[in-house]
This record gives sequence, C-alpha cells and structure tokens, in this order.
Amino acid sequence: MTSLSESPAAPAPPAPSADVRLRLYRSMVEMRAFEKRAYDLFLQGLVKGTSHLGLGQEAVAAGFGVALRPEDYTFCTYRGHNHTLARGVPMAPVMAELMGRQLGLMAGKGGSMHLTSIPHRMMGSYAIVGAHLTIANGAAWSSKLRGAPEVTVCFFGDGTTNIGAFHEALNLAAVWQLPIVFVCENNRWMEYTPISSVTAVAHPAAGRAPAYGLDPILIDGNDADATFAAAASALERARAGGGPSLIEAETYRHGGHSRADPGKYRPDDEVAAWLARDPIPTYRARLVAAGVDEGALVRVEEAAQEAVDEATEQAMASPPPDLALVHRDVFSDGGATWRR
Amino acid sequence: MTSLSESPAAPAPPAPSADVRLRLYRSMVEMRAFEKRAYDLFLQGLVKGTSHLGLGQEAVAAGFGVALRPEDYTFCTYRGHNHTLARGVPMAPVMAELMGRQLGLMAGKGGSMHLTSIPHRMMGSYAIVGAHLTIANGAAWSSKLRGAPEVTVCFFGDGTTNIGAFHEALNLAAVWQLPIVFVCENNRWMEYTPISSVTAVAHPAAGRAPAYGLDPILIDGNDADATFAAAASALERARAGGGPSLIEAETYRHGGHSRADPGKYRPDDEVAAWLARDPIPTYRARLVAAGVDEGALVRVEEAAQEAVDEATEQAMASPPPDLALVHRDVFSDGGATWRR
Amino acid sequence: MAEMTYRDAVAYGIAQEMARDPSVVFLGEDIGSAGGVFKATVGLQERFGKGRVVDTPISEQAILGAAMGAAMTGLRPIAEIMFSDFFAVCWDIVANEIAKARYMTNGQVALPLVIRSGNGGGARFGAQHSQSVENWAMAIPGLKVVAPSTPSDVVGLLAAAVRDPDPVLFFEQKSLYATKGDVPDGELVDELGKAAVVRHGPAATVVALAAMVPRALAAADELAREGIEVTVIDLRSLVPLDVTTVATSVAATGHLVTVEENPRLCGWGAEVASIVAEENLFDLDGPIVRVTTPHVPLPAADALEDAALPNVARIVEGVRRSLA
Amino acid sequence: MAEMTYRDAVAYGIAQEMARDPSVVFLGEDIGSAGGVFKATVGLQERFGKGRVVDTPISEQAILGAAMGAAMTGLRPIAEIMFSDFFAVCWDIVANEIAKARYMTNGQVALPLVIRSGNGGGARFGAQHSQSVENWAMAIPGLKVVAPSTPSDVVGLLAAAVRDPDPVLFFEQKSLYATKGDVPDGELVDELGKAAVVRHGPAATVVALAAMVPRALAAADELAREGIEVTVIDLRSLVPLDVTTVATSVAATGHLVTVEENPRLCGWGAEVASIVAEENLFDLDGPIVRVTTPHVPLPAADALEDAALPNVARIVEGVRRSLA
Ligand SMILES: Cc1ncc(C[n+]2csc(CCOP(=O)(O)OP(=O)(O)O)c2C)c(N)n1
Ligand SMILES: Cc1ncc(C[n+]2csc(CCOP(=O)(O)OP(=O)(O)O)c2C)c(N)n1
Ligand SMILES: [Mg+2]
Ligand SMILES: [Mg+2]
Repeated sequence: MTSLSESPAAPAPPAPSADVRLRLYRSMVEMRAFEKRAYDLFLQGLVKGTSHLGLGQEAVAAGFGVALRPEDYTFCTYRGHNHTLARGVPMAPVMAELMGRQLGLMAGKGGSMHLTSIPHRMMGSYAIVGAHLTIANGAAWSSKLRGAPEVTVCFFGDGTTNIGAFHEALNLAAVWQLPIVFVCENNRWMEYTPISSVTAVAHPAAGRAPAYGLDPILIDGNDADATFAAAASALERARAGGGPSLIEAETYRHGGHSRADPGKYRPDDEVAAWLARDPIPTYRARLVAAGVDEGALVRVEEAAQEAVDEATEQAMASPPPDLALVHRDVFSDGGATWRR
Repeated sequence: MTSLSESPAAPAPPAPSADVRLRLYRSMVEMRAFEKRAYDLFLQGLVKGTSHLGLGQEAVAAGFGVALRPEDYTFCTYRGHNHTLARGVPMAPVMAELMGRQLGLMAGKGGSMHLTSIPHRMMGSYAIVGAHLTIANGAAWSSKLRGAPEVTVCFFGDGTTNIGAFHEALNLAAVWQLPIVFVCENNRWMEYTPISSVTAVAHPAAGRAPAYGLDPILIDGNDADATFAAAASALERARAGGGPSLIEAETYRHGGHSRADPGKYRPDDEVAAWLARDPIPTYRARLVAAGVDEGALVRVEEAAQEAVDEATEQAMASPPPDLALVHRDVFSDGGATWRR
Repeated sequence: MAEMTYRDAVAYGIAQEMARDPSVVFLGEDIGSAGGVFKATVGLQERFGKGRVVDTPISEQAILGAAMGAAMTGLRPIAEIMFSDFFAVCWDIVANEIAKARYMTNGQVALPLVIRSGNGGGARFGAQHSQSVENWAMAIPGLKVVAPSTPSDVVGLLAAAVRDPDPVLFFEQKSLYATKGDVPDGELVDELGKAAVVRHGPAATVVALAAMVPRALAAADELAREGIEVTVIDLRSLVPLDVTTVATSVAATGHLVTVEENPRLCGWGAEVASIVAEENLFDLDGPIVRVTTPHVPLPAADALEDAALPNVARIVEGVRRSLA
Repeated sequence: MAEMTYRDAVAYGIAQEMARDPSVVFLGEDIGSAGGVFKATVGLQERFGKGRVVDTPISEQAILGAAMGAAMTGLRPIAEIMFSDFFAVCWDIVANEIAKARYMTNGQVALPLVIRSGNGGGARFGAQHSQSVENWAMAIPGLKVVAPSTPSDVVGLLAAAVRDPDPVLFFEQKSLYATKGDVPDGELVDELGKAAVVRHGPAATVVALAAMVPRALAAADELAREGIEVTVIDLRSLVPLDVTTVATSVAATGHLVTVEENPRLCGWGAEVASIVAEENLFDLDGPIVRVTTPHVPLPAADALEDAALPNVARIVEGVRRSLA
C-alpha cells in the first residue's frame, strides 16, 4: 500500500493465538455471509429504506470484536452491521430490523442505520456523521467516574474527520484522559467523493492525532491480525488509565456507499487492487499456510451460511411491527403523550 | 515567556520603517484611550449590556491594521473594538453603538459585540464562538473566485480552537487554498477558565496547524513589530496564492473577560508579569531608544485623547435610536413583514 | 412545455440561474461529480465547472459559513444541506448568523443566498434522515422559507429564491423527487409568498405544503365523491406567508384544516391556525383541525412510517371533524 | 422558609440533588471554579469536587454528547449550555440524538439528563445572546421542556427534572436571576407538567411563562384597577403541557391571551392557541390573542430592546383586544 509505506513501518506484532485467529476468521466470515444476504434481500425489495454494507471492511470490526471484553462499549455508524454482529448480537433480530419486522432488534423503529443492543453493550449506530464520537466520550467518562474497568470503542469513517464534532470529541477525550479508542476506518471514500479531495492532510485521522496530543497510529485495516493487535494494545492502554487512542485503519468498501450504489465513480484499478487484498481470502490463506486444518475453516464457513439462512427464515416469518409502536417509547412511561 | 522559549526561536524580522512604527504606536494608543473611556462609561452605566475589552492585546490588532490594504476583509469577535478601530472606523459611531444611541455604527441594533462597518471592510464582530471562522472563509473564497487580490483576516481567541467550527473552517481553507489569515489571540484564558486546563496541546492554535497541513506560527502578540511582520508576511503569502496561514499570537488581557469582571481568578504573578510586558509602554520605550522624538509620541497620545473626548461627546449628544428601527431591516425591503 | 421530474427540475432550475448570472455559485457534499445523492444536481459541474460547482468536505458549518461570507462579498451562493435533518449540525450559522446579520448591522449586510435541502419522510430512512424541519426555519426571524410541491414550482420558486436579496431556505420534499409535472419552456421566475389555490370548493379550506399537497388533493377527491367540495391551498412559502389567501378562503368556507408533515407541536399549522383564531375567529363555523405527524420521531419500518405520516384517510377525517 | 434569588436557587437546587444522589454529575463551561457566568452555580465544585462538577472546553457538542453517553451508562448528568442561543451549535445532539434515542431503540435507551440554559432577553446583549428558544425544544418530539418563573419553582422543578427518566431542557430566564422569592425548607420536589393558576379572575385567561409571568401579573393588576379581573396561568412546563388547566380556565372565561417572549412565529403560544381553537372553539367569546416579541432578532440598545419585548401595556392591550 502506497500510503502505508509512506508512514514509518511499525514492527510486526506477534501473531495472535490459533484460537483467536479462528475467532477472527469466523467473525469475518459471518459478517460477509450476513451482508451478502442483506444485499440480496435489498435487491428483492425486502430490505426497505437504505443499508450501508461493510463488505471488505470486516477485518476492522472483527479485530476489535474479538479483543473486546463483554463489559466494554461499542458505538458505531450507519455502516454498523459488522460491528453489531461482532458484539455477539444474534443475526435474526438484525436481519429482521433491516426488513422492518416485529422481530427486529428495535422492532423496526430504528432500521438499518440505528442498530442498538444495550444488553450486548452495542450502544448504538448513529447516522449523523460525527455525533457519536461525542456520545462515546460520555460512556467512557461514566466508566471513569464509576471506577469501572470498561473501555469504549468508537468506529467512524474517514469523512467524519472533517466535521466539527470529531474535533470536539478528540480534544475532550484527551483532556479528560478517557478510556476510549477511536477507530477511523479509512475506506478512501465518503459517499461518492474521495476523502483526499477534501482533506488537508494525507491521513485524515493519523495526521490529526498530534493535534490532540496523541500518537499517530496507522494500521492495515484489511489484516485481522493487525487490527486485533492494535485493538488489544489500545484497549489495554485505556484500561490501565493511559487515556484515549486514535487508530486509522486503512481499508476499502467493496461495494457502493449504500443501497444499490454500484460504486462506479471509483477507478477500476483502485477497486481491483483492493479486491485483491480482500481481508477474508487473504486471511484464510494465511491460516492455511500457518498449518490450520482447512476442514475447520470449511466448517466455519458452512456454519456461518447456515446461521444466515436461519436468521433470514426467522426474519421473513416475522410480521410487520405492531402499529401501536408508533406511539410508544417517546418517553419513559412507554408512551408518546406530551400533554396532560 | 516560558511558552515562547519552549518553541523554536524564529529569527527576528527586520524592524519596520519609522513611519510604520509611528502608525503602529498611534493605533495602539488610540485603542487604549478608547477602551479606557468605554470602561469608564460602563461603570457610569452609560454603556449598557456588555462589553469585552482588549486592553493589553492592542499590538495584535494594530500590527494587522497597519499591514492590511483597504480592500482586505476583517472578521473578529465580540472583543472587537480594537480591530474595528484598526480598520479606520471612526470612534464616535463605535462609542455611540456601545451606548445604544442613534449615532451608533449600527444605530444600536447590534451593540458592542457586533461592530460592523462594511464600507471599511470590517465585516463584523461575532459573538458565537467559532462561527465567524467559517464565514471569513466565504469572503476569501469569493475573492478567489472573483480573482480579486483581497485577503481576509480573521481574529479569534484561544478558547475558540476547541469548538467544531474552528476545525471545519481550517480544513476547508487549507483544501481550497484560500487567501485568508487566521489569527488566534492566545490570552491564556477563556472567560474564567484557563485554556491550558481544557486543551490537549500546549499551543492551542500553533499546535494544531499541522492537522491542516499548515506551518505552526507562534509570535509575541505583545510586540507590535512582531505582529506587523507576521501580518505582512502572511498577507503577502495569501495574496500571492500561497493559501491560508494560522498565526498564534501570545498575549494577555489586562482586565477581566467582560463588563466589570476584575479578573481575580488569575494568579497575581501571572497578571504582574504580563502587565510588565504591556505592549504600549514597552513599544514607546523601544521607539524612544531607537531615536524617535518623544514630542511626536506625546502628540500622538494627546491627539488620541482628544479624539476619544470628541467621540464621547458626540455619542453622548446622540439620542436613543428611533423606536421604529425595531421593525426595520429584518428583510431587504427594509421591513420586518413576514406576511402578505 | 416539457414534462420532467421534481428531481430533474432542481438541476434545471439551478442551471437556469447559473447560466444567467455568473455570480451564482453552488456548493455542497457530493453535488458535483456525483450529481447529488438524490441525483438532483446531475450535470451541473460538467456544465459550469469545478470553480462554480464545488464538492465540499463533510463540514456543514463550513459550507454554510462559506455561503454566508461569499454572499456578503458579491456572490449569490446556493448551498446544499443534503438531508434537512443535518441543519441541526449547522443551525448556528443559519439561525444565529445568516438570519440575524442584516438586522444586527442595521441593514449593512445583504445575504442573497439559498440553502436547498432534502426534507421529509417516506423513504424508510428512520428518525435522523426523515424529518420535516421547515418549522425550525419558520421560527427564526430573518429567514425566508419555501417548499415547492411541483416541478414547475421547483424551477420558478428556486429562481425567485436565487434572485431574492434575502436568505431563503428551500425545502425539497424527498418523497416528491420522483413525481412528474409540466414545466413551461423559457425562463421561469415565480414570486415568493404567494399561495396557490389548487382546488376550489365551498365546504372547507384545506391548507397543505409540499408532499401534503397531493395528499390533500386526493382527500378532496374522496370527499367530493360524497358531495363535500373543499378548497385546497398549496402554501408554497411559509415566509413570506400568504395569510390573505388563507383568510379569504376561510371567510368563504368557515372551516380550516391544516395538513403538515412535521410533528405535532409548534409547526406552521399551529401558526396558521392561531392567526386565523386571532384575526378571523368569527368567520369560523367549526374547530380548526390540524392534521400532522404525531409528536414522535419517525420510525423506520415501512408499516410504521406509513402509519405515522398524515395520509388521505386522516385528512378526510380531519375535514369531517371540522364540519361536524 | 428562606428568601433567595432565582440565581441562588439554581445552585441550591443542584446541590440538593447532588447531595442526595451520587450519580448526579454536572458539566459545562466556567461552571466550576468560576461558579458560572451568571453566578448561578457558585460553590458546587468546592462542595462536590472536580470529579462531579467539571469545567469543559468551549465545545458544546462535546458537552452534550458526554452528558448523553453518561446518561446511557448509569449517571444522571446535568449539563449547562451557558446561553440558550448556543443550542444552535449543538442542536444535533439535542434534536437528533438525545430526543430520538429512546424511540429509535424501541425503549432500550433511557436518558435521565437535564440541560440547563440561560434563556431570554432584557440584558441588552444583542441578538445572539438574548433569544428565548424554548419553542425550538418544544418542536422536537422526545424532549421535556421546563421554564420556572420563581426561585421555589427553580428548586422544585429542577429536582423533578433531575429525577425524571427522560431528557429535560431546563430554561432559566436570565432576566429573572436577580428576582427573589421564598423557598420552603427541606427537600423540595415538584412535578413536571402542572401549570399553576397564579391569579384567578373571570374575564379572561392569560397564559404566560417564565419572565412573562410577572409581567402578566402586573398587567392583571392594571386591568383590575378598571374592574377587569383576569386569570393568570404560569405554564411552568411546555412538555408535558398542562392543556387541562388552560382549557378548564378558557371554558370559564371565554377568552385566551398568550404571552411569550419568543419571536412571533411558531412559538408555544401558537401551539396553545391552536389546541384551544381545535378542542374548545365554542368556548371562545373573542379572538385568541398572542402577545409576543415581534418576528425580529432582538436589538441591543436598551430603548430598542424594551420596545421589542412584550411589556405590561401590550399585555393589557392584548386582553382588551380579546374582550372587544
Ligand atoms: C452531518 C452529516 N452530514 C452528511 C451526512 C451524509 N452522509 C452519510 S454517510 C456520508 C459519508 C461518510 O463518509 P465516511 O465518514 O468516510 O464513512 P463511510 O460511509 O465511508 O463509512 C455522508 C456524507 C450525514 N449523515 N451526516
Ligand atoms: C458557542 C459559544 N460558546 C460559549 C460562548 C460564551 N463565551 C463567550 S466568550 C467565551 C470565551 C472565549 O474565549 P477565547 O476564545 O479565548 O476568547 P477571549 O474571550 O479570550 O478573547 C465564551 C466561553 C459563546 N459566545 N459561544
Ligand atoms: Mg469513508
Ligand atoms: Mg482567550
């Protein structure tokens, strides 16, 4: 990668254990299978509204998902299917949410862009660029005040680094020395515009880290070993009271920005180069080369496929949400009544 | 100054010409005399509302005021008396505006925090922290699109560097290579809280410049020669198509944040150290040492005092604004009518 | 006369103004090479160049600040805020800066600028991408607020907005982008602040805006089938507000029903209703009924969203309630 | 029973809640060592420590984001937005995030938080530091909106807000900070959504909020001198809105006058007026009159600001107009 080679080479971290590697692979394979199905359902008109796939970016969510402890918090964006699954949220309610069914994770009230599962400490997917960085700080602040050994991880895209909330959030996290890890998934594109055309520095996150007194950390976001290592070290640092980290993970989305966008605005050779670096087959090859039994990998792949099939069935079988939900949960009494 | 010595020493720029030096001195003396009077009038209850004095910070506004061309644009904050006078706006309407009189620069409709004089290209004083940085970009963008050799200068405080609009404005200016100079007057305090306690880097502006691909520029904001030199070089760069600059000028406000605030929250030794570096007597001593006739300086001082006296008289003689103004100039037809 | 979509009318209208006046510039996210996320600005960058049609970073405050500063210094910018929900991230520039500059400077500053934005629900995008926020703008003194319901109104009102010396917020209803209508040939310039009476009938006055206009007309059709003929007014502009057209109609019908997409509290419907309750109370023969989205954030699922937004049945029922 | 200022009641009320519940934390600009720019939070940092009373950078989005995230994870934050005008720089966190989180997550997220803010005019601060923006908040589904008019209401309603499981925007009217009133001894906890009838009279119902309450009472005194006895209702809370108290009173008096400090269009007065025009039209014996600031940004000069804000004479005139 040009951009990676431009930056000082970090020493390769030690490879994770075989068990961790298998978990990383399983996690990526599940995400991939899930999102391919979501795309099919979108084309069939069964996923209404919009959906933003993370196809190609799985290694980031997987690396963190495996490194996180159950008590840690995740905040992510509208492109959050992967991060949600990575926290162990079951597939069926996620699929059902995309389809606007009663079984949905939020019974259809949030939709694809707002996946949230508080029991899994998946604290929400946010659709206004930048806002959730400030909210994630609040969870980390709360952990600190409560003296709880929890860390908050907050994912966002390259384009997000140019909005005001990014700046406010990073500065506050640094000043308050919060236990938080900010993860910028630099997939080189905002919606249809390249990040390089609208950003004053080459590395939108790493290039800004010193403005918050932080070390620039640039990693290969398509390498699950690298994302896991970066996650483990940043989480440890945060848990030990070392304050925030800002990690820029270089990656690429295989498809378009959202819905049925074919992503045709991107140069063919750029797309081809990144497809060749698909995080899943490359990781599979690495595991096989390292002596992992291919049968085990095949079983992982088959299990993921079965899980997706089952989730799809369950979601399809679910009815549309109860219409009474329109008037529920505006307020904590369960209702929507603004008058008395 | 500790903080200055921490940073790499810049080679001393050549001293400005004797004529420029006298203009710098005059400008500072006028500002000082004007603001002292404004403070007296505030204590007498004749300046209503609020007012934010720049006593002690005159060298920044003066350096730029002298270096600017008539076609250049200025944007500043609620602490903008100095910058307004520095553009040649007469004292009487400024004083009258502070007092809420018909003669006021905006006939009392804006008040102390919103001084604006479009004919002087003093494009406004803005009271929401950070906003005007984005607006100043617009003027610079317009100059660039129109092919006009105008430069925009935008002043703001240290506290402003932590709000989102700062980040968005700096990035856009850099990406669009706008002819603009951002000047952070770091007076070490926001309202009553020290900037160092809420900022992740030691130099709130200079420490962030690299995040926008800009050089860190840190100057002694109490030295009119230094502010003039920095202004001249940044203006030249911008006019030549070299894009934006971000200058951090270290300075101090002698009084409190606003109104009658005595500024007691600041350590006595800090205040004393900065009072000893008052930009006006130190500059006067430098001029005298350089052989400038003291009589000329005294004449400048007397003239400033007379101008302030005259402005005060004119302002006091002016009646309150015509009450019909309440309903004027919401819209361009001169009126406030939202219905038909 | 050409038939075109509401979507295409946007680019057509912008092009009309950019071709006419070189000081008109256009900026926003993904508006240029991509032609806009709603494909409403296709072809403009090719035609007018990257200098005048500019893709920006995701920096809404910087976008609107740039528009304001440019408007102060000789340009006539059109800025896009992609979804009107995003006004919340740059509301300061709109409400505290753009709206107040002329007044605070005693008329020194003129801000001939337009801010276009995709507004409203119906696309199952969920609560953060579906709001109708024209009432946020109406509540701020110093802004003009326009919301067309047809392709020809898009063109004519956009031209009027661009030529207007005041800042105009121009709400394009997302659910109308795919609708079609005739646009007259030649230069089309409308007038801000004139409502259109789009259907005449003596039984009641139904006042609607944007996507609620076709729904109000459908409700009128349904009522007509049982012999109730209502007047339907398309407000088209909230500021200036055509109180005269509404009041004249209410004087004739004695009944007022407002139909708005925004949530219940403090919308333009409340404003119109309370103007009539103050100035024309004794013209009324029945209660003023407001049909709105209930006071809830919009849900994402299609079934839920459809249940939340005002529909023909609820408008019909609203008219009946006023007549009862 | 102690007499104290509205200003001191704020610190007193916050202290009551912080002493009771260790999960209550307080953050904002200059609130700690400086005791707040309005001196309304003096002594809290000394008493509760820098961990629980935190001075922040000038980063309103970060302040409210932190409050939201903390509320999601076990704390009950109170955040200060120094002047309510500054809601415009963080409106996204308020309107798109805090207001919608519970709904979008189908009830998974609770946000027990309070955002306090200095609201309103009268201090000659000019258009960017004088707005009454409670109507911005009222228009957003999911927020509760409170605005006390007396020191004891400050304490009691603040306690209710802090203990409420929903996000509450708590508007402190700047022009009331120096006013005094009695505050009962002991723990004081009020209830959200109950208006107070602060004066009884059969001629008309005058509904006011915050700084407009004393003005409405003064107007009532003046009208009483000519034998017109009106009812004055202090709404105290906009969401929940005590429609019952207003409607009951209007049923008795037949006349409604609303008095609000915010600019003309789409304020809470319009909402109240249109509710009555929909639900109680036939109780009315005269037009519903809204007394508001005209639809202009507030001017700075004392003479101009006084001419813009609703005053006793305009309220009296408004009542007369309804009775005419
Ligand atoms: C404040 C705001 N502005 C604009 C948008 C529209 N929008 C949604 S996603 C997106 C691109 C975000 O790019 P990036 O941060 O790189 O994330 P990616 O989509 O590549 O994961 C934009 C502009 C938004 N949702 N919020
Ligand atoms: C968005 C916003 N937040 C808060 C304030 C209140 N406020 C006015 S001046 C000020 C301090 C600004 O500090 P700095 O930028 O250092 O400028 P200085 O006053 O020192 O010149 C604050 C917090 C404001 N006007 N706008
Ligand atoms: Mg991206
Ligand atoms: Mg400062």
